[in-house]
Amino acid sequence: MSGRRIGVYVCQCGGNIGDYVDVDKVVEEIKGDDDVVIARSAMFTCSDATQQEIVQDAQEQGLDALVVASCSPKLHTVTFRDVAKRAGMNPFQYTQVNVREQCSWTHTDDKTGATEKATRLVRAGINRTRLTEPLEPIVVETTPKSLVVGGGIAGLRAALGLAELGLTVFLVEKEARLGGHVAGYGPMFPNDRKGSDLVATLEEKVRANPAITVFTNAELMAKSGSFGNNQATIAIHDGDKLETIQVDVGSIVVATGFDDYEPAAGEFGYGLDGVVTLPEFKKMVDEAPGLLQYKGRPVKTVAYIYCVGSRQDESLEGAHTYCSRYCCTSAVHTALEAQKLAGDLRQYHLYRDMRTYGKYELLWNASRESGSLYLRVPDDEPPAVEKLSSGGLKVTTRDLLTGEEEIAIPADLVVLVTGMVPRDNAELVSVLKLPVGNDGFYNEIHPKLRPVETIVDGVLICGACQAPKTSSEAVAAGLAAVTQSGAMLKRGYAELDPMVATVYADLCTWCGKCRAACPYDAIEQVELDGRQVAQVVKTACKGCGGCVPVCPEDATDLLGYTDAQIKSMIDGMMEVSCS
Amino acid sequence: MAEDATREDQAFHPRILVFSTNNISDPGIDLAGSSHLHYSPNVMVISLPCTSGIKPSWVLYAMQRGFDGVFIAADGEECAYLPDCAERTAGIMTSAQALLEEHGLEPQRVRMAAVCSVCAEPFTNYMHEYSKSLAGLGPSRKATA
Amino acid sequence: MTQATETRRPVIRDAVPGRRDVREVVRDEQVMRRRILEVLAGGPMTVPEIAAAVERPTHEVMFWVMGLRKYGWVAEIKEVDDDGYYRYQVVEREGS
Amino acid sequence: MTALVNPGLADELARSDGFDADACMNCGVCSAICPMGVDVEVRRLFRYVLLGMEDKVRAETERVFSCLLCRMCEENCPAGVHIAENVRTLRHHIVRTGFGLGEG
Amino acid sequence: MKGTTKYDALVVGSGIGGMESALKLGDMGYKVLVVEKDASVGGKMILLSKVFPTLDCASCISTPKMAATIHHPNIDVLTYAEVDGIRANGDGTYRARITQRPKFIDEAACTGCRQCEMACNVAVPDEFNADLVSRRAAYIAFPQAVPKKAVIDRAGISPCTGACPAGIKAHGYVARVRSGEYEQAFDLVLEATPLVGSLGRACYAPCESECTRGELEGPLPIRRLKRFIADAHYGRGRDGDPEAVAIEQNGKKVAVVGSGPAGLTAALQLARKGYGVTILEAAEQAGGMLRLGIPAYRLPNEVIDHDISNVTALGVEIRTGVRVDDPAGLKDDGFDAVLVATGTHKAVRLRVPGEELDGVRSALTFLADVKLGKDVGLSGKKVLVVGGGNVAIDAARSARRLGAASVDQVSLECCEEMPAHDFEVEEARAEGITLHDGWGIDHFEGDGRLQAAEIKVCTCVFDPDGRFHPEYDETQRDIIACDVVIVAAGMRADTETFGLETNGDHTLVADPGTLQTAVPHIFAAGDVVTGPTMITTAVGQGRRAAFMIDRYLQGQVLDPGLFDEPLPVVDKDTVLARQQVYDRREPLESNAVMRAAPTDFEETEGPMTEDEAFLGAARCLDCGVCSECHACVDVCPADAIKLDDRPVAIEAEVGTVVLATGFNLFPADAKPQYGYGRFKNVITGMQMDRLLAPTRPYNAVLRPSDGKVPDNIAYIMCTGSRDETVDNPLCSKICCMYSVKQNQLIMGALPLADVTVYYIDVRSVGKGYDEFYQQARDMGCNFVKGRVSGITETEEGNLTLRYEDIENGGALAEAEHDLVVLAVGVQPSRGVAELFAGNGDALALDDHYYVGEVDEDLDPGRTNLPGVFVAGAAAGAKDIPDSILHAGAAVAQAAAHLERARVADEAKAKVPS
Repeated sequence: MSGRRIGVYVCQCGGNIGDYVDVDKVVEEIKGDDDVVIARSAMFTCSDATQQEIVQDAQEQGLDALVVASCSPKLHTVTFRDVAKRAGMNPFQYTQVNVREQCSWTHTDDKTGATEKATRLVRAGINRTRLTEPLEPIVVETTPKSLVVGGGIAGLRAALGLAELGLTVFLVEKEARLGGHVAGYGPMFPNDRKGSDLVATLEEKVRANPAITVFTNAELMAKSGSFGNNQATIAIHDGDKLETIQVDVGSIVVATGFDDYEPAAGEFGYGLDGVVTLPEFKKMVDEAPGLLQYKGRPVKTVAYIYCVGSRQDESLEGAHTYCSRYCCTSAVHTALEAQKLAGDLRQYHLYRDMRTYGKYELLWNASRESGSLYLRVPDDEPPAVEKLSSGGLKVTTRDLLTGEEEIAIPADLVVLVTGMVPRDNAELVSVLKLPVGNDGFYNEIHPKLRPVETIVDGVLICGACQAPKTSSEAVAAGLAAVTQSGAMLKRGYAELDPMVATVYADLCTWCGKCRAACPYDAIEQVELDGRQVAQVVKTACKGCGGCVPVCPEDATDLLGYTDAQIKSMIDGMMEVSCS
Repeated sequence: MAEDATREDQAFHPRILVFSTNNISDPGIDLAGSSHLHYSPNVMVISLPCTSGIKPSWVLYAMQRGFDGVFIAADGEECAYLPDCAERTAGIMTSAQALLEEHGLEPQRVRMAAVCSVCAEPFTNYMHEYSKSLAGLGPSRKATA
Repeated sequence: MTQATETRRPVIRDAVPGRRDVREVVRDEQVMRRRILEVLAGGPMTVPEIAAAVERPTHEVMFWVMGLRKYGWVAEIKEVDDDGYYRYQVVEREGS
Repeated sequence: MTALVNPGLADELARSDGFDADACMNCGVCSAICPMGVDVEVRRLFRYVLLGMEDKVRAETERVFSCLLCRMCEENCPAGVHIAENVRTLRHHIVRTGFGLGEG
Repeated sequence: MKGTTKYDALVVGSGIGGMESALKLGDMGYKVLVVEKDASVGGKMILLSKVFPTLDCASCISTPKMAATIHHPNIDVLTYAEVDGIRANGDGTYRARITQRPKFIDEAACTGCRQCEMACNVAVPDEFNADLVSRRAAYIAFPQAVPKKAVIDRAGISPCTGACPAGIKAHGYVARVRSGEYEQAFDLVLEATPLVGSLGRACYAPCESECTRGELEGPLPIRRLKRFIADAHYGRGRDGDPEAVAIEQNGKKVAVVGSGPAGLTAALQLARKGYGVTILEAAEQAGGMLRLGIPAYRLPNEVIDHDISNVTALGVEIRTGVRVDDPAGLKDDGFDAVLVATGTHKAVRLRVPGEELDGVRSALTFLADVKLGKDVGLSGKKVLVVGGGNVAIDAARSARRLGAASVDQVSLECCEEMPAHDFEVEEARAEGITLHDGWGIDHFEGDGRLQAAEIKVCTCVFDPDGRFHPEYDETQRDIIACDVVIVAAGMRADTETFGLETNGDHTLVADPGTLQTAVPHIFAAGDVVTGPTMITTAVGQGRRAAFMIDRYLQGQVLDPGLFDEPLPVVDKDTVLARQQVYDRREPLESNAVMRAAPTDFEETEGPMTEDEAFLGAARCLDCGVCSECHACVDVCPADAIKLDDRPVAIEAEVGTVVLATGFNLFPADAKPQYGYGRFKNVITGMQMDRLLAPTRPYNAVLRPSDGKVPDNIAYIMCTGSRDETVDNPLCSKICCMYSVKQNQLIMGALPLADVTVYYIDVRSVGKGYDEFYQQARDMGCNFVKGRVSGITETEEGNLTLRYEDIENGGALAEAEHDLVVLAVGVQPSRGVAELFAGNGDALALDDHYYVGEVDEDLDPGRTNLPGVFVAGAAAGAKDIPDSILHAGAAVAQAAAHLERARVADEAKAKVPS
């Protein structure tokens, strides 16, 4: 006898349980169990009437714990936690036993078996409940401040978005100026707005917003803390001087962007005069003085080679096997821009799959109609680029759209449509312990459930540091990171599930295994009475229990699922002697 | 009728403890119920947040208390907690098997498979197959007794 | 006058053989249930076999058998036959 | 045999007869839908024009004239290319320039 | 939820974008209202098999989000609800009008056990399984639905049911018959009235006149189906309801005066409620007009006996031969309430000379005498029947059967205008009755005994106001020799002695809604109130009276609105428009046997065979969807079925609006060259996703044509995308990837199957997507560049595809496959802009009718209306990760909008006025 006062209610669910489980018999069996003060059956436990009955029973009998055996916990855990609360109990001292989906409905062919099983399950539930402790949601005060790492278009928009939510923002940019790649762009697809204008608009707003502090020539040096409360150390370079400051922030938004792929010398003729990359070409077009020129010579014919640095054969060393997503559309758009310039331009595009997805298809359509001709190159036979003795270039390829024909294109300029590659951010990765995928980009926890969150609490990723993205997609991702920050910090506090791990310090001998097992940094080493022991950072713990089996001393437990509780449930399932 | 019951009682129906996960595999097992699929009433389920939190000692304890087999209904790739959940659970399996062998029990008495939130039929099939294979092994307590 | 009456009922058309509207086929499930269960009482059958027995098109029988399957009247036998067809058998329906 | 692209042919046809197959996305529906079967592959034909492969166009003269101008291809063209007009254009061009004449 | 409620945010739609938006706003502490049109949250994603490129189970990803949405303390979710309109308040806030559609289920009581669904008798295509299988009118959307509660799909009252004055659920019993549930069908009619057999024969079936199938080949034989179920029930010797005898008595007593349709119906209803009911009948036998007025060849006495036994089985006592002259006085006999339902048994006189002659008699007494087996001595006599109504026809045909030498009938109205039903006139003629239509009686001749009638031509029956006022052409006359004249000139109520207020036509004055007379405890129903009508009208009156008497005796308010408040009747054109094509199904022909000179009172109409009943019922179009057959009511263990549920109008004041209305899939039949809808083995990508999903409808990937496991599957990409011929030049972005995903899953499920993808460009853009595509190639999936131009079907149901094999030299090719999947693209969802109709500024859409984003570059998700944002695929094709990120963008700005409003409010509050 533990002195607990448990109320047990077994539901008939009309006939859904009652037809296949002898509910009265179950109640009869467990009635005399230790600590069971009340055991009853109910036609519909979830009905308002029975809920009130439970509340009344609890008050009259002084119940302090509740077991309801009815349907799946997915349906009514919230309902009965609420009942428990109304009845003056701790909602975490309630156990839902599933005797419908996992008993009556699966054993409609065996009433004896179902009844016996139901008894076992209810007893397991009672045993578990006996060992429950009153828990309260972990309330964490959060710091209503965010740090944005990276001042490109995604970072700028994120900073502004965070400030608009009422959060204080620190923006850290490694370079001397803000704006990243986009700041250097002229008209961009699909709306032909200049990248430089977009960045200027954002920068102006960011600079004007009193809630945002911008640090250029700055880097994030160190980070510590847990849910909603992090300490970040920022180093600011001022010429040769180095200043470090500390800021408390609730979240860190990483928006460090990408690098352009740099072709190797000789790759599709790279290095030859007249062979340029897409970003170089775009700059030429953006800055062309009315007529497209290369080194002073007018350009009449341009040949584009797509998928340079993307979709590479996986057998190559360090291959970029991924598709860079933005480059087809960017090349198509740049070709359209080039076509707008004076002069009669001929443009030939050597592509593999034309990936102008979604609404960008319209750009591809427009480009075809404006003098661009597209040739499909075989995946396994890359086009050859050679320098002609006349000074021009010649690109040779087989065009799959024209049968087996090999076609030669004399070109004034060859544009290598280069993709995006991950930035070398080794330092930041080590500071933030950011997970990096096979492709070298940062990895989110889950692309669908939590697309901007990382395994590191409060550290969010957005934009092209996560995967190749267009500018507006990067901005959307930046705002999604704002939203996630807001979801954590906006209220100034957060309520976390109290079913977290716990360490019995007296048993702990600090071997560090639990800390190694936790990807969330939720276990720290502390000194207690002169001994080194592990301690759970409740606010960082996600309650998975992954640290429990690794402890050689059995010193860790997951609340609500403790070693003793699980064993008691096994006992409960087995102690029945059904007559 | 009475004769049938006696014969039934004499036949060995293995008791199986299933560890499921609150978000993924337990809903799959629920769906088996909603679809009124049948498996043995000797199958009982304990649901946890994540199968990476199962202690190998629980597997042994279950055997000692009279279960004949333990089935881990893991999340596989869908686990929202731990990206390496599948490997961790596999590791727990291996430790549990070793522990069982130490105690003279067959390692086949613990098994694991990915069961997702709509895997009603696969789960039922696992239970049928596992019951059959455990029946072949006989009761677990013969070894510890 | 007559024409006006004619145009008031444009939805009425004779069916094109084999092209009954899905709603119409599905509605017949309630009627065909009895026939199909009768036929299956003789043992499990594939959809084409049931169709031959009840003298209705296979694709319509497909709807009915799958409806009966969904609502617990029939179930497939696990193995596919050599021609790639499952056989369906009557199951005892709970609550009936 | 490598063919050198020559935009001149398409330019000339466009200028003189209004040939326009730029919108073609090379999906092949026109070829596949043609009731004449394998005889007319307009997509490829147009492509020869666009790439400036005059000899290839010449070799297809018979096909150009076997087209029924039934517009099945045009109606089904997802890019809205005026295929029949273009074929007519090609015929006109061939006749005018004497392409293929006297060779058969 | 009623009245106007305040929320920070309204999220329209609960797909992945809507849920993400709501959850994040909720987490920020804002109060959110989510409105979802379907019965479950989850949108399209929950219906998918797995999701690319990780092959996560779509359900495992969606269900936790769905549960989180519905349980979130800051989020209220309305499922099965529609936003009707959103009006700008002018200050950046909005007012939304929402209709909560009735679910016809008490959500709090429903346990999601699906018993209603298993019992439901109406099958409709299951939209959640892409129409590959049926669902029921009562259903839970899908196994993982959140909330997991049933809804009942009701488009309205079916026209047949709506037409029944008796309130019998005509559609309901037809549906029961269709399922072979004859006893339950009988019970359903018995719910309304005991006269199941009588109505099955003698009802004039207004239901059939309203039957939507009547717009096609002809109505269902609804009346005869009722006869069928009565025959089946009585034939089984199961008179009465044995269980009902155990009804708990409430100690109160009611007298019912008259045992006709109204009286019997009321008695049954009252007895069920526990009243001690006594019927007082003036005639020798019970049944009223059924017994006394309707000849046995239309309604045999045994049938009436059976019907009456339904009433007596409940303990109702019928005292015959008891004429009540003073209903009010029955109070002294211990009756707490009295229902007067005495009908119209008094004949109206003709008022012509010679009417007093021996041989002139009234049709009412004539028919009663015949029915009660008295000798009326017509053998060899020349009979003349006067009147053009049904009673006249009944009298004439009865006379014919009694051996009259000749039967003539005179009717003022000409044939087409006669009040008798056309079929009755026809049957009378077939039996050899000579009809003189358009004639009136001038006088009868005879010397003490009748010898002849002189008739004259009637030129007009009614005056311009529609009042009975015959005019004659006195010059055109004729003489009909006759021995007997039977006058059927009408009937009226016999109420003189009752001491109750009457109308000019002797009918009783009673409140039409409550049927209460001026004497509170006396109610009146049936023909005695309405004048002569149909049986069903009287039955309806009887039900109403019983309902009101019960309320009266319970001391409750008599509110006419509480009785039978039905949904609106569904519009027939709407019903017919549900189908493109109707299979011709000829109605069942009448089996009434017409003999030239019948000599007995055998029923003219024969019973229906079971097969006829099945085929007859199978023609039902399920107009209202739910048939109100009450099968769900019968089985629901939680008593959760609530058929009187009605729409609820809700208004919400919201600070911001997030539109997450998602997308539509391209309707594949809009590309007729691919044969979708005609070729059974051409399916859409969504259908394949369902076939592959763990909750799949066939439990395997099978061909819909015959259930074969396919072994050579083709995918046709860009169906409805990148295609000017269907006015959609856009790429749909998701189809390549969902196809590649399906390719991988098929190769897993059917290792022996070949999979070929006909594509133009494979657009695997996204993290891990191209690798995923390469993996499918490596697994053996065959990719062919070339858009398929058309498909033909072979005899075996295989499909021949024509395409140009572009990358292999450009040869034209044909390939045969046994299953073709159309990778259908996406379209904008409809009606989003209409939500804002009536505002000064309309919601701007883009050129392709997606919700427009005014600054996609810097503010993705912001629309032209301040405070209105768009999340996910409502703004254009998006895959799941993009939708989630886009929703995040919308939410960031929606929250900023709310924040600005809050700051402005605070500033305003600080300014001293």
